[in-house]
Amino acid sequence: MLTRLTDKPKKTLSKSERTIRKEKTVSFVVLFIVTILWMLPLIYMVGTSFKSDYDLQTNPSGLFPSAGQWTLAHYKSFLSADSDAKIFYWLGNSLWSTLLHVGLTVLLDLLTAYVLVFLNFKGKEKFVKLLYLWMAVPGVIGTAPMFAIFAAIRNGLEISSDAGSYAYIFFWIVMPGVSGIFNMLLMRNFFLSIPRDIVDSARSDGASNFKIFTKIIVPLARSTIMLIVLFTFTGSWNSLNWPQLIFSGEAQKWWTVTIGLTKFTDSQAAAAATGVAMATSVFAMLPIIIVFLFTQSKMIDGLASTGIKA
Amino acid sequence: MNNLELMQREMRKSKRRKNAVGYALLAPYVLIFLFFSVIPCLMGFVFSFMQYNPIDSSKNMFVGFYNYAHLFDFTNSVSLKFWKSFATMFLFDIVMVPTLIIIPLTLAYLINLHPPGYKFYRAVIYLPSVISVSVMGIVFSKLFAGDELGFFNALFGTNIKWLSGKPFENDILRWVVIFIASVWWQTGTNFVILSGALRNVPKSLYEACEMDGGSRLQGILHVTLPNIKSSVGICLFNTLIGYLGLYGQPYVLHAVENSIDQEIVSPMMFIQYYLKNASFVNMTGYICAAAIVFGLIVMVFGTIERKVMGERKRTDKYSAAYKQSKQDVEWGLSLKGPAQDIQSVGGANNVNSIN
Amino acid sequence: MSANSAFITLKNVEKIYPNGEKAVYNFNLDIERNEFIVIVGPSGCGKSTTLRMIAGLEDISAGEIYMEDELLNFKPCKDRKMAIVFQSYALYPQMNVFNNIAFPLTINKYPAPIVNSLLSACDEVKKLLGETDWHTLTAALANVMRNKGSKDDKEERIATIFELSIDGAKLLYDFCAKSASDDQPSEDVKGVWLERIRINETAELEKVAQSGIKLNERFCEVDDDGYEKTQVRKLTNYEIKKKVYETAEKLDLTAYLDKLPKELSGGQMQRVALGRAIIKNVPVFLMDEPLSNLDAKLRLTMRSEIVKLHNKINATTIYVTHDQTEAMTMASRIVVMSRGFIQQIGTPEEVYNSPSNLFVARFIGSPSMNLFDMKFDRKGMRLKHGDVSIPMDKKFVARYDEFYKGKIADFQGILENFDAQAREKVLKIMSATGESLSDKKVKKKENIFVKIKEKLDKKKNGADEVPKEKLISESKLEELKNRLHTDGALTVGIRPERIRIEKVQAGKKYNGCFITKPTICELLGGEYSVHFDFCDKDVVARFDAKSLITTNDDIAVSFSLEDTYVFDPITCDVIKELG
Amino acid sequence: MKKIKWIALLCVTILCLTFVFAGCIDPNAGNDDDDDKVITEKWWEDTGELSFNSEGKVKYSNITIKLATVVSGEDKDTFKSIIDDFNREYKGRIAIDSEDIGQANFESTVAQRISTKNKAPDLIMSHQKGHKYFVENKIIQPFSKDLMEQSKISIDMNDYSAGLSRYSSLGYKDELFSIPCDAQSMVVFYNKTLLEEIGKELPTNHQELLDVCQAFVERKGTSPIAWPAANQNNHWYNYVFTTAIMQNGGKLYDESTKKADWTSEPNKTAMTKAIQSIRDLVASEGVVKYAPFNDKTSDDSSQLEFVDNKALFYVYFPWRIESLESLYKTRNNVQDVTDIIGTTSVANWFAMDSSSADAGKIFVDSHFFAMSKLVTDVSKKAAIMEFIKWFTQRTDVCKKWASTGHITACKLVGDTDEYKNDAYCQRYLNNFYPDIDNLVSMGLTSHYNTVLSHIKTLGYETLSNTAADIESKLASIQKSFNDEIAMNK
Repeated sequence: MLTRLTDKPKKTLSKSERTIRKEKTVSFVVLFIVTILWMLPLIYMVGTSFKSDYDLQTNPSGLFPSAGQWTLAHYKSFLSADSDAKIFYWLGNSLWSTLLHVGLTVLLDLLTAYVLVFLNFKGKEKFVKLLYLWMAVPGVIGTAPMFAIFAAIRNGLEISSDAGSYAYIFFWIVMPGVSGIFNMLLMRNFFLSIPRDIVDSARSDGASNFKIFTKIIVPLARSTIMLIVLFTFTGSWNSLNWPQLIFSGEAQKWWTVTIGLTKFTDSQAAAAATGVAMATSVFAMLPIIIVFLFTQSKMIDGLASTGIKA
Repeated sequence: MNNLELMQREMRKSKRRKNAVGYALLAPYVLIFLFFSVIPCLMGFVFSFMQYNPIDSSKNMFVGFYNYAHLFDFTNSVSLKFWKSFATMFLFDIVMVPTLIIIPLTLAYLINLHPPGYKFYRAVIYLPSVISVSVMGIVFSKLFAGDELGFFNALFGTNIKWLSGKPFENDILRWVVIFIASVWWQTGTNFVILSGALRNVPKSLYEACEMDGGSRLQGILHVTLPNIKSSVGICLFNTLIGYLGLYGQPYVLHAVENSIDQEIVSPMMFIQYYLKNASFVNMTGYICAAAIVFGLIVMVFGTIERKVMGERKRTDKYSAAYKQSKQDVEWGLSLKGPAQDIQSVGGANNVNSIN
Repeated sequence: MSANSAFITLKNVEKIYPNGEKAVYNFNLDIERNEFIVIVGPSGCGKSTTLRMIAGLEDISAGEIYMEDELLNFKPCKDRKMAIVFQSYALYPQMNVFNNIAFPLTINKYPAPIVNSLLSACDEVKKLLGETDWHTLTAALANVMRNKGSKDDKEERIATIFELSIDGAKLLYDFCAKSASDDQPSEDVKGVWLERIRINETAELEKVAQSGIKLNERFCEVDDDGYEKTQVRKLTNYEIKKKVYETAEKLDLTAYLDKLPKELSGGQMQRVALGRAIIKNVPVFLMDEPLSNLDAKLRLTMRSEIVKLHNKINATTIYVTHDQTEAMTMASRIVVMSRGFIQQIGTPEEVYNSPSNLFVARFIGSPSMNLFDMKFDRKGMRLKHGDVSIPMDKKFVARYDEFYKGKIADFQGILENFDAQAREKVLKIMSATGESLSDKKVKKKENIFVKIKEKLDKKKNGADEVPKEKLISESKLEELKNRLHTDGALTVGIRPERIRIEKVQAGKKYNGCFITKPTICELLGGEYSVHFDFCDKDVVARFDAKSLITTNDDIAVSFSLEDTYVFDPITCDVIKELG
Repeated sequence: MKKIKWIALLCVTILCLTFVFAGCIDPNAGNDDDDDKVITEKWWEDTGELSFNSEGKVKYSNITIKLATVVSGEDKDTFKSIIDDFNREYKGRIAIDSEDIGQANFESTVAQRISTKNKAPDLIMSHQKGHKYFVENKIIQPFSKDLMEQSKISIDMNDYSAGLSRYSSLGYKDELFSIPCDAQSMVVFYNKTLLEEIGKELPTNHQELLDVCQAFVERKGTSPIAWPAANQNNHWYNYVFTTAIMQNGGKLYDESTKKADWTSEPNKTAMTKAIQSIRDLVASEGVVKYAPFNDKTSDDSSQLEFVDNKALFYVYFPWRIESLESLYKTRNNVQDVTDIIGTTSVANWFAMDSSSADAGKIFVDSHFFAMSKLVTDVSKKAAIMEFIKWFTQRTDVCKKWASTGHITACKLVGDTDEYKNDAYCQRYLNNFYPDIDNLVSMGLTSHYNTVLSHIKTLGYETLSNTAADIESKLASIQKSFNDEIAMNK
């Protein structure tokens, strides 16, 4: 227990402290510049979304609209009911499909990894070997036939109601990504690193598989879950080519945000729609940014807490 | 039936029950895995040997290696488009994938020095990876717009046609824009993982290395890098597979000025262009063949990456070499004969004589 | 630079952490060569900090550290020619045992004489051909050449068999390879080899003569006045291999050279850490609680191993531990520390038999010394507690008065000009007494009025509130003053093995003994450790296990005055030592 | 041994699954290119039977027909009002539920919907270019002869313009698959006052057009022709460039092989002449300031050129007329524009030798009706034919539809005086399309996508830099065209 002095001795920096101080200033400067660069596009986007059309032509290089040119015209234009940018539907579709996708993936990975590590049954090793082999096979090979199966089953089911085909389409958007092998093996490697005696002692106390799973394993796997959430979220939110195939004939209000916004980047997009494009993208980005602000510190610390082993 | 058989049957039944539980819990994953990745891939393989028309099934027929022959016949301009799209993608990936490991690693190293306000920097650097690819497309196509309405053109008064240029000829500027946009967009994910890994390296290892005489650089080389190798492996695998299937960025940041329909600059775009367009419905077999070939190439890269980053089998046999040298010393002594026993034990090259 | 004869000297070294806490207070220590210094103390007493300051891992806030009259303060730790063994071993997880041990050698450059390799090789081979019988030589060479293995392996094997340097082995290998055509080289081939050696030598000598480099008899370049020139170079693989094998032999790790740290047991990992320290061949070893992670049995063996190793490579070791038995068994000198202050420096016997204060007495020895309070009856010249009384002699009374007069003088000195040094003196005393600043209630005649007045004064003139240490030293001074004339309580200590116990037989009369019943009897195998209540404190004594003893036997306790110590409870310093 | 058994099992399941999805394999190696094929077995069917009312006409009881139309531009409202008229007229008997699908992926959406029976339309009204694709993939069914006799609703192709009705058989011998309903292409608006100012007459051939443009440039200094932006959308290539090719006697692709033969002789000179004709206009910078390719033009900016009296001619779609006139009135605050804005067609503009028969040709895209194969109920089929007859052969309906620039394809209506001297037709339609028999469409190829995208590439390569060697461009693009066709057979 160190005794505290009332008056602080004169601060003499030793050599190593001086080097640490120097490193801190260098990293501060570099990171400051990087942060400014990283913020620039976002500020530009938000700024331009408020510029009036006139201001868009005359002061393109200003991050923010010049005085008096602030207008909500662009926001009003796409928020009005009849405008063809159905932003609310897109947001809704994207949000719930991504959350479902992430939830299912995490749940499935946890369950399968738990089974592959803590339960033993015939053929387990063979299955794991097959997974490792199959991991190298990229999904692109299956796109065309999957599209054919999608069309054929839809033909077979002859879904009449809108809701039915909506559910069918989103079943086919979410499901293919759920069985990602990479995430599952990541989780399995983490489970292998958990000392077996924790589980054995719990089992000896009479805990059922389910209780072991929920009470012991899941809390431990927090950092790997965070990692899988990180990968699956960006993956499913930004998926472009598979949904494009499936949505080719569907009504616009069923699209996801990523597909919807490509309307503004297509070659046919009118050049003058900068304001509306910016406003829609700001609006589309808003909910995610809010969710991000709350979770990011927890997410990043969670990731770092127990480290990851591939 | 004495209790031995009873006990065996009991054991068999319990084993069967255990297996049942295992299979039951594994069933959902296996079903989804089979139905959504194994069967489509194998069907893709089969279709590549057929001329397949999803809409009018009466047209399907087996054509053997016809599709592959077409694919590998370089005079055919459609296949030529496929192979040219490989060239640009490889060129871009060779530059992109290493950058997306080095930049996040340096930023992670700097963040771990905890300069004042590092929490804010960390959040901002990670922020873009949450944004969707089309938003990134809209912003960067306006930032780098060709006419003087583009932000950078207006700012610097230049009139550089950033996003124009015909593919494969003079669109180097466009790839520069895609490079900048991708770095801005994807550093966040790897950055977060690598900074976590850096923080987990035990501090006592650095001190041990310093005590052993290692300089700061050797510290990084022998302590930091080996310890974060597994995390770097994860990031590298993900980035590599992501960028081999390059589709999002070039699609969103396509050449606006003189857009030509057939803007195919990566294999994924080639496959997507012909799949999406119903009028090419008879080419499905050919497209499956192209997808198979592209898949194989990606697999080759994937396995190479796993081999390079995976655990290398340890081959050096020091204890065996030690035993060998022990025997040699005895042998040498026996050769010299008993006379010089004492003298040779001392030995000319004694350990301490060197310093 | 003061010429001090000791190998390592620490001159009032202090350590202040960036948040202002002072961890080590003027640490002075002179360490001779080949000493085994053990710094021992409870956790958080600054012992590890001191070690890390010597190692260079922590910055020295004040004071100097010299090694062979060379100031170490600003030297980076890699130039301090010291090796450290961490509590957590700090082995590199990705390297196998061989590389872990060889790591210091691979990354450092070592001074070595500049040897003219060709000439020395020729000379060695010539000597070898001369000494050994030709046939056995060629048989052995043929044998080595036959088995598979890379060129380097074969050269290394030749070097180990015939004890040549690697260059000599290379030359011999070339000769064998050239004349490999006839597997059993005949007699005249020896002549051919000698002839070839001669040609090489003459050619080399001419070159040396032209270049004007002077060589001594061992073919090392020599400067004008005959001293061998040295160059700093990396060790060759062969040299590293030899050294690592040697070290592994000492620690018998030879069977685990290919294993990764995670595949080793605690003891093996500990030995690898030791190996990595030894291989650097540095004069000073620093060990930071290396044994605390091992199980009890292994700890015993490793303790003797380390001491044997220390003596074999006659190094100087500074060893930090919180386990006083390790200190007693291993140390040539022990430094006992508490809260950053050195309590006592001395050989194990000194520290055990004549502890400088209550803290050292209580800390050293297991089971620890029995301590109980007794009132000092000046008139009756005896220590009294209830019905027990210990007669004291006149010498003790004189010693008592002289002790307290000295203490009073000290405290008056402190209180005169209450500066930083004085405050640290008070802290030092408190580190021995175990009191802490925060919960010390200063006993002052204060009633409600005094308190209010005090508060008023403080608010009025805003005088800086009086430092607590000053208040404490004032109160202690008063206690010491009235100790002179009134009889206060003293703390009496006695080592358990110095207490004699006998079982009470019916007939026998025990005068001068204290009859009581033991509360617990612990059998330690060869002897009992008997606990009983004495002056309402629990006292432990030894009892030979030959005869049985249980808690309902009566025992007669007696001990002689020479075996007792007397401590002053206020400053916890020792008043009377043994004898 | 167990492992091999396991793998074999897996392969067998995969093979049979692919067969199930691939349907039965009958290698009908028949080459679908010759144009008078005969339908061997029908892929549609008829159910139910007709019931007749007192006058012997078919009696319909509230049949709803799902119509998928490509009309989604500025002419969407007029089309909606026509459908409402029909629903009002046939209340309780037939109801049309129309849905418009964007032009970009109309064909793939409809094909996918009908093949997967999900929200499949009964009646399709789309551009002629996609219909051959529909019949190739067995998406549509013909209007059978015996159904016409039974229902006494006869639609005879002779009543329709020769140029368009020749496509109705879609290559199947005397079958009626798709019925032409109208035609539209790029038309020309010109500024009468400006024309008088430079003292010139309306150009009737290529040379006159060049002289008018030259004179205009000398007098005014601004670009005489305002084109739509070629880098924004494909309209310029799909209509103006193709018309130039047609007018010079070129053929986009060979009728029988469906491949492009731009390098063999008769077609090669035609293609070169077509490219040359446009280069005359575009190359000499002065004549046409806003070449369609530079990145500044957009549909709006070229319209502004004309409205601000900077351009003499404005080439755009006919349904732009109302907004063009109202914009002109506001910009030049003029009440009546009838004697300011004149209309003419691109006929004879690009033909190098104006004497040839093809000089007057105009490449059009015309709307055709076709019936989905899923329709089985005979009375519903009859109702569909009733609607088609009503839409294409009722003069008042055709007049209303003509007001958005779609000239009727039916001669019965076209020749009547009522249609001819209707105010709108009088002023515009007859000038836009002087002779409906001269209207040429995409024709019978299911690879319309390949044709259009390669014509666009050809246009861009040869016209964006006017120094490019035409012959080598023709050869290279033709090769890519034919390779893609070969792949897609």
